[in-house]
Amino acid sequence: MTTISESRFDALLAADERIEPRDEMPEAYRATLIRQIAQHAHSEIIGMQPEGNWLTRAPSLRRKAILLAKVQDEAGHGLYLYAAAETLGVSRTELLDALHTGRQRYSSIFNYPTLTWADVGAIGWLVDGAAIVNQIPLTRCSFGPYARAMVRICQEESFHQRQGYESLHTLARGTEGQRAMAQDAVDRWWWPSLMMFGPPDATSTHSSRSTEWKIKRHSNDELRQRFVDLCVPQAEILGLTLPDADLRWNEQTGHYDYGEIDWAEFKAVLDGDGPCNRQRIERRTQAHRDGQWVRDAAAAYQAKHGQTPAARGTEGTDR
Amino acid sequence: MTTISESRFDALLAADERIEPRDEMPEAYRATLIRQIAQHAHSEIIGMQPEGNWLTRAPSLRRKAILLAKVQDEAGHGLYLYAAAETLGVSRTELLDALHTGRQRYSSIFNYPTLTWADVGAIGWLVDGAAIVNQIPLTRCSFGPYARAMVRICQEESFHQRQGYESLHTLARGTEGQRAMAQDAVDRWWWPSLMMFGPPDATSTHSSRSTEWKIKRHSNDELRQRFVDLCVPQAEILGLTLPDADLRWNEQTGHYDYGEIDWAEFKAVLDGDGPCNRQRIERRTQAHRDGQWVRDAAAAYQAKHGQTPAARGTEGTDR
Amino acid sequence: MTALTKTLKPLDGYALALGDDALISSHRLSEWLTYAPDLEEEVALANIALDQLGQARHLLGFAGRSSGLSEDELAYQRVDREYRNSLLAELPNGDFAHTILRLFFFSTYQRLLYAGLTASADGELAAFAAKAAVEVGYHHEYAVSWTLRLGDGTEESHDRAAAALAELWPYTAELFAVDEDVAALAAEGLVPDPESLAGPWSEQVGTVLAQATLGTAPSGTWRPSGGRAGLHTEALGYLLAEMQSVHRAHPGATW
Amino acid sequence: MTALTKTLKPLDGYALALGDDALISSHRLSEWLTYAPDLEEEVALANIALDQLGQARHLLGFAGRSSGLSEDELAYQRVDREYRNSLLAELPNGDFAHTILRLFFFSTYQRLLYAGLTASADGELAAFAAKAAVEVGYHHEYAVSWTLRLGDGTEESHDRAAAALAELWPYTAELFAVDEDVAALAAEGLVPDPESLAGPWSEQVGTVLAQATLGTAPSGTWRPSGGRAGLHTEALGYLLAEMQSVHRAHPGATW
Repeated sequence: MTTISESRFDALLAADERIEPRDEMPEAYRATLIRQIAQHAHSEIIGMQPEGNWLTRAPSLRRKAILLAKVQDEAGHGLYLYAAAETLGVSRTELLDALHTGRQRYSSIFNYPTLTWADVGAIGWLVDGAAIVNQIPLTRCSFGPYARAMVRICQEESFHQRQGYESLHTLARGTEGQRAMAQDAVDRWWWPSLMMFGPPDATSTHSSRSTEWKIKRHSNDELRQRFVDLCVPQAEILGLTLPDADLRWNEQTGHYDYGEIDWAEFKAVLDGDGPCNRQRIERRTQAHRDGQWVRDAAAAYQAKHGQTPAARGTEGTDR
Repeated sequence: MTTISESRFDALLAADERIEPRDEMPEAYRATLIRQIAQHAHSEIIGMQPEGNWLTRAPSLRRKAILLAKVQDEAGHGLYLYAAAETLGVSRTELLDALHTGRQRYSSIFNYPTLTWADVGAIGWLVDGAAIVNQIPLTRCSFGPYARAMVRICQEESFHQRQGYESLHTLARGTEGQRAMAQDAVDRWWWPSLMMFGPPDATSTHSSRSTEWKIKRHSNDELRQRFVDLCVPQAEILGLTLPDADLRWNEQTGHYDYGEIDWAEFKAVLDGDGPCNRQRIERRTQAHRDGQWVRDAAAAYQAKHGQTPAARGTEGTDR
Repeated sequence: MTALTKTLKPLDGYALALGDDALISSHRLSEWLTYAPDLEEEVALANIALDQLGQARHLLGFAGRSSGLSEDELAYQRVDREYRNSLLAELPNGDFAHTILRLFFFSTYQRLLYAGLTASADGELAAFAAKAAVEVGYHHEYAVSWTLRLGDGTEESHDRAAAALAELWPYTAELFAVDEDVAALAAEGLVPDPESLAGPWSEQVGTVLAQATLGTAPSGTWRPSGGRAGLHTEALGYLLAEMQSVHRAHPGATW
Repeated sequence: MTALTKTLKPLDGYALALGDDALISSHRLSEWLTYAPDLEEEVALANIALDQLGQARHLLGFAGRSSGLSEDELAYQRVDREYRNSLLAELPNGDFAHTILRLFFFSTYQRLLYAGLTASADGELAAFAAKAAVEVGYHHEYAVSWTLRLGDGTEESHDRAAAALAELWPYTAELFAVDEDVAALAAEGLVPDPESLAGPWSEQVGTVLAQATLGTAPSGTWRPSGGRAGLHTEALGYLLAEMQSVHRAHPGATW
């Protein structure tokens, strides 16, 4: 597998066709995709924690059901994405190990704590909103399994984003306490959401090759601008303020200008010094350790009986 | 130690003098006292659980402080009583082991759950009230260390009883919800409190010899009647109903008649089938197991350095 | 003790008890999220929690309708003495074996119960039960499949499953207890007689336990109950304190 | 976010932060009751929790007086974004070593703080501090004596103490942080300058850690903070949900 028919790979790329797992591909392309898909999968499962933090405290049964379905979807997204990565010749076990030992990352946004119920709405609106802006171009990514996973994920995330927005809207029009909670959540989540698009184009690594390979189709700053332009009018409808004194419409560019992002904070959180980095990984690795005997039991049963006892049974109710 | 100068023991008893640990005493007297003091000590430490259940949820800081001080006092009572038992030649470790393995008992009342905040008040009023009626005669018990421990314990318990009564009084005069909570608590704790005096005289074991030895000075039914007579007028002041349709003043006897006690329930709880028997012992043994490494560390330090590192330091603030 | 539910009609009270079972069960399952032993289990437990929550919403809605009480008033404004769930549902989560054995007992019961309820003289309850029976059928399959794997897996998993069995078994008797109201409803053909479910339940449970090498059901005289009458374990108060905290911190708010 | 405390005067806000430290610290200690490793520790931990609660009541009373807020309004009607305690105080209890190391760090800090506060230009705070300093002196002795025994006890206790040290150390920096309000109060001689406590604290802590064979203080860039500004860990919300549950379930009641 050392000689690669790069001409076919290049031809597929040039024709905007999908690369499939059976196709030969440059090792660097494979490695880049594994890293990106794994990071994306890790983000889904670590991302369950900040929102899951409010599952037992959701203030109405309807909101509780919505949140539970959302957190479940995130676990499901994790499953698709690990499966997509596995088509590239790595196992979920290896990838989880890379997460647990810090060799692979997850999105830095999940290293902020969820301090009030309104954070669930703000995450839905801003964090899912940013994720969608980031991910919609990935539905046209050159690697087939990833692109297809992104189609389903983007659909579900749009749904989550609308639910978050609607929840925040209810809070913003609610009691004084609810309104204050909503504004506070937006104040805390706005800047980290902008950081989700990654470092400014001038300093971004990986991007140029990813662009050639049609994994990445827009620059960080382009996507960030798109997100800001989408959010400003939405914030106006919510009646909430975005915490940026420099945010204003620019007639010339046809975009909203925004203030300077605190890249030092971004770097600190990325490097492990965010408020919850330790907590998130500790929780994840603890769950994994605590679950070892369960996974061992399943394997032992399978070895004895040559099969799992029955269909899992829950697939029929998966929605 | 097989020959005992029983004449001196009998003389002390007859003169209503105190037997002290250095005095010779019949083995059966010693065994009876060990059993009784240990059961009493166990009751203090198991009794911390039902009330401790509300420490983190006390609805005002003043009530929280009162409850915290009370639970601390119970731990303190446990300490005195184990110390009193140790004067008879057993160790606290042996006694705790007897508790943990079910060879010794604690008061059955603590096998009922505390379901609302009002239970804290009801326990103070009724359970401490019953304990005091039971224990005041023990301040004149023939065994010195036990009698002296009971003096201090009865003083503190009177204080707890008044606080419980006052808390219940506040609830009974409070909002509709508070009043309902108070009545419900009294409804649930009344009968178990009557059971605290033990089986009816007709069926009671141990009593006659304990009476000869001046450990026990009144019969179960006598003390129970005294308790009922105390409680009825207090309940009237509270404006709460005692859950007994047969409760009425008897002109002839000069006491309150009361209904039949469910001795089957008493027996079931005593035999281990109360609502919380398993939970109480499991909690206790778990704390003991979890604390093993701490006690080991203290012992290892002591062995290395020949002393504990400093005065415990908290004795100065003990109140 | 705010007595929101004192005046409920018997059928509404019955629906409330079933709804509380589902709500509290959903809560305990949802506590597993981000702690499950594998990603498939995260999805499955969330799914079951969601089904149970859906059933709870339906049943609480049914229970409160004629008294003008909303599902949220019933869920968030009752104290534990007004909750009617069985004690089995509220016990704190132990390890995964504990959760699986509880789900196994509970879903076996719910499957029989809902199957019986499809014959209710109350058309709405019957229709609800038909849908819910399908859902709990999946929960049951899931629980059985894990009961087998844990019981007949490793020595550790066997021991943990056996410990969970011993701990939880006493609480199962309460599921089949009959009070006056329920007896009257059963006589009217509105609800299945709980006692009639006990036999099939024991048989089905026994078969799986045997296959899972977990032996026969434990014996013992301790069969705690009280949940249906609002006499709970000390665990429920903490659960409700957490569940109701945001709702109660904002009186009168809509969400 | 009900903003009970937004308009507090700086000295009241300062007292509130200290009071919140004491209240939350008391809460965590009180969680130990019936779980402590020995009866003596039950008594001691309860005693310290009671002292801390007493300090909290005094400080919350002081903080709310000029705004007409009672200690209970401040304790039970604020949400976590309005709580000003340091993050160190709110971290969930781990094992006994975790509790001892936290108490050791915290009581060393409180002892220095209250000693400094006895010189306050505010006579009432100075008098309070004189009494509180004696109490926390005892807490400090207790914590030191156990830090030594755990650090220099068995291999297991040493490892547990070392793990607690590593986990808790980052949170200690926040205790010495200065914001604008505190700087102004310090300049007026009303409160000690927090930064001035850092040196003595490090020295005292370092001596004990060395004696306890726990080595020197860990290094590392992560020094979380935010508690004084109401930016807490996710743990505080659960603590308050539990603490406030009965109070909030009965609006307007007196106890």
